[in-house]
Amino acid sequence: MTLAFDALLAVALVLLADAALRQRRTSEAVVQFMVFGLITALAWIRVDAPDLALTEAAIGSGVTGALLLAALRRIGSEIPPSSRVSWWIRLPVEAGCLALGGLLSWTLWTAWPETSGLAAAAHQELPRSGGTNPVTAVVLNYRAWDTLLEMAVLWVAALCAFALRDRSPAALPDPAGPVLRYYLARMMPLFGLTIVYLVWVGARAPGGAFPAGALLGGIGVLLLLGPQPPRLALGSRTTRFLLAVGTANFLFVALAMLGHGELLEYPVAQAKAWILLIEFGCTVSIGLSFTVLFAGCAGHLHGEPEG
Amino acid sequence: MIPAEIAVPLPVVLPLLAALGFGLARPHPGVARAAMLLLALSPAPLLRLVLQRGPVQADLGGWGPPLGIRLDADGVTVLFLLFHSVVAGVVGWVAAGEDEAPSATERSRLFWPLLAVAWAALNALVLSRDLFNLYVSLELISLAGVGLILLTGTAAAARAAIDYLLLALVGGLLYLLGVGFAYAAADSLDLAQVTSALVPGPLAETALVFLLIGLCIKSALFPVHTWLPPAHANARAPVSALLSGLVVTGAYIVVLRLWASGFRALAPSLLPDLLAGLGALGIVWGGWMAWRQERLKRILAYSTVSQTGYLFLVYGLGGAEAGPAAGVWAGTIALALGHGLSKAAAFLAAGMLAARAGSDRLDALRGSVLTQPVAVGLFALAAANLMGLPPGLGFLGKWLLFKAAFAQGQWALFSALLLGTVLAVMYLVRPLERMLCGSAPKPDEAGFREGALAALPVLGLALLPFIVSWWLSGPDSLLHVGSVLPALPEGGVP
Amino acid sequence: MNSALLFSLAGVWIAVIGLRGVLLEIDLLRRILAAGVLGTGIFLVLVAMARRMPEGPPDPVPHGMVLTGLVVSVSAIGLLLGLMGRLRDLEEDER
Amino acid sequence: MTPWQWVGTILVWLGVLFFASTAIGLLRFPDTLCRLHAIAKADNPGLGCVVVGLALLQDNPLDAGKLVLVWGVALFASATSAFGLARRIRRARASGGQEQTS
Repeated sequence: MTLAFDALLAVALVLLADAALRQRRTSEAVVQFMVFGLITALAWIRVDAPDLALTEAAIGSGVTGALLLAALRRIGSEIPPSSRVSWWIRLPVEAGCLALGGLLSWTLWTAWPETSGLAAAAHQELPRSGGTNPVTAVVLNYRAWDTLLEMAVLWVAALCAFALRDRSPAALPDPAGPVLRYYLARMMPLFGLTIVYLVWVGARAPGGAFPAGALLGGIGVLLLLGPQPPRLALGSRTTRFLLAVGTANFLFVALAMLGHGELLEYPVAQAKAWILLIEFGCTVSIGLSFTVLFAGCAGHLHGEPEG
Repeated sequence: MIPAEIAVPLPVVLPLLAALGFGLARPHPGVARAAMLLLALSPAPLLRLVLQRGPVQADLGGWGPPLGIRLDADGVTVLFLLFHSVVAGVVGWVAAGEDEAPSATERSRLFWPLLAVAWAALNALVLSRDLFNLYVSLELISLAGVGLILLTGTAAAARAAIDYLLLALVGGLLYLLGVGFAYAAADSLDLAQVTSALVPGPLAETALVFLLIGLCIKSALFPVHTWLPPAHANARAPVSALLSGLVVTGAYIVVLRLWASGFRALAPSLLPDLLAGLGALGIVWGGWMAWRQERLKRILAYSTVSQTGYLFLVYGLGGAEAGPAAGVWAGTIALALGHGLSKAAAFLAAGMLAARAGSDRLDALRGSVLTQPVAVGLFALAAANLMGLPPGLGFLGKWLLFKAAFAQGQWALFSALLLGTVLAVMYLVRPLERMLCGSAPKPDEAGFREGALAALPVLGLALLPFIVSWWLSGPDSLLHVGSVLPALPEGGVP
Repeated sequence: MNSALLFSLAGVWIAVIGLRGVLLEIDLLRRILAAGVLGTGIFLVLVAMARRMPEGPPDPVPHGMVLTGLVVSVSAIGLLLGLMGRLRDLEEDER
Repeated sequence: MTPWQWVGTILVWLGVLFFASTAIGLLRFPDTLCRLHAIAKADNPGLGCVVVGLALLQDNPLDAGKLVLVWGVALFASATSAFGLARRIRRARASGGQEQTS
């Protein structure tokens, strides 16, 4: 029964991906892509990856969708359906892709690895990692170096978005005026509580800095769309500081550990506290970076102040 | 002495700290210069450790493989860290001079953090021995590279940045698929553990093929090189110097490490010849296109495609410890280093020439030796090594490859090497001839003195390939410290 | 046949569809969408392979890899989309 | 199964029915305002039935409370976004412009 459901879901995913890329109108393609992302989150639940399902729904579908819609609005939705590539390029590419898919499927089918990876090792060291959620342990303890560099990637992306700014920023629509203002005012406490809760719960259950940061980014987008959009400018010291704080805080914690061991080697008793500190810093930067990327897509970043 | 757990990550941590600092406040040119010096010295403690103790490791987080990430510094790693220090340091030094100019724009605020991040990521790339961590480092390099290209602010630069970023994204994702297969087959991401655990079979082969496809896109191997020329030709000169000199080599180093650490035993028999064949095609195609360009920076950009091709010949030449293939690994590393140093110097010289002439079109540079003898001299020096004149690193590398191809009777590769050398002479002599001949406006004394001072570090960059080649070929050079690559044969250097 | 294999096969074909789109589409926005589809497919392969033993807890290491990969690819996609708009502005200025 | 669980299961299925009718409405209704009406049917009674049904199936009253909170938050958000969409459409119609769905 569950296998039948999974099979249905798997087939639906492939069809949705194909449909998203085949839509004639670009705006419909974008919406289809977002639907595809949401349904993918369902597949990740089915393979026991709730952390990823949460992040995919928030970032893969939510943030990416917002970025796509913003870009679409800026360039206008009247893009004509792409003209066809001539057949002598098209045919080999199609055949090559088909062969590639066949080959990969055959490899997986015949050589499906029967080992369990590092699951046992990761769970065995869990008591020394400062939490009970193995994914958080991987991301912020065992392989924290990856995440530090990843935060740098996000920081660089936000900086690059500022390099795109040139003209006076375009005005964003104020779609819901007073109602949106009311909504934001009433919901803000709940949003704040949810963000803190998501970071907090990450140590033992699905959550952590990335879904929380995506939520913060969503709030940023709503504020941008609202009646009094905040000024995002590289000239602002606050903006520069908040963009960098996630990476900087992470790096300082990493360096602080050198006192007693290797870089990033938290003492077992304090591991949870250090990880939380890192995550709160990251959440702020992730949220602001997503907001900046959205503003960059919408053409809404400010320049340096005069003088 | 600084302990290993500090010395090993220091070349990454220090540039990253500097980047964050630069991101918060735009550095004064003097501060930027001091910072460049400091960052260039960041591998020094590690160099001392490695020379005294041999290879050193740092297990980040204290976990160690397979659960944690290990940084590992052997002789080749330190050699590349020093290489990054020299090139990025000089690039930063020259750029600090440009920042003093009144034309420095708002975008120059972004140059410093991006330069330092790219530097940190390149150092992270050569230190890391973890397949997935390599992916993150590669993506960080790509994004910083895109940002640096964007600083030009023109439509051509934006178009080039889009092509570069899209291909880098796709290349990175394909590499990631390879990582997934390798992990599934070996239950580890640590390079040494993966190569010892993998058994030849469909999983290992698929993993290797996808890792290679991703890396080849990022290092601009022949059919997937199309992103490189516009990207490198449309950036500011210091940025082009950094991208062509270091970034392309960065992705290539990962290929070399994968191959040398044991992946070559898993490769399907066709693969080495395929890589070498594409390399040979790249040499010829890049050289031919370089010859046909009318702009100096485009010539240099296509030259990078050609010179990257050389680095892939090694896979078709075997690379055994002794016998006919001896020395090809060392030769390839010599070529990579020599190309990076000289190409950076050539781009910086081209930047000086173009700034004065108002354009980098060959016609505009006619007779520029009279107005800018220093810049033309620097360009000529860099060109000499790129052509492979002795006793530079380019010569050393090509000589070793020639010898191996000859000894193995690999005539196709041999003729590609030959053709590439001829083409290099052709495409480099062409701009030189324009610069040296023709009349020009009267020379300008003040400009000359100014230019000479700024050019001093670039002169070091251009001369280094000729100095280092003696030292690199010695038996006690860094190349041999705990490296998986076979050593240079005795008397291998003419 | 188990669910993990099923989803990893789906992931392969989603990735292939994305790759085909990147190679064959001309419109930039569609190529970016296709790159997004390619990424999702590859992430699905990785996560499905983390569940290759039906018993016991899943392997958290690929989960961590995908978490990082997701953020990296969203950063790149966000930058690409911003660049696309900027390029159009610049091209209008040129005209 | 206890009677409460029966009620819960039936409510979840009822919610699914609302969602199905929403899907049909989205596909069949002629213009955006009508489609908005269809979406509201999924958010309000549809999600409500599912949430109340699931809440009845929970053992822990705290979890049940969280589920109901989800419904409240979703209602608030859907009301706000529906207003934004509708206002945009009305303005577009007032200026005689083409209706935009994006």
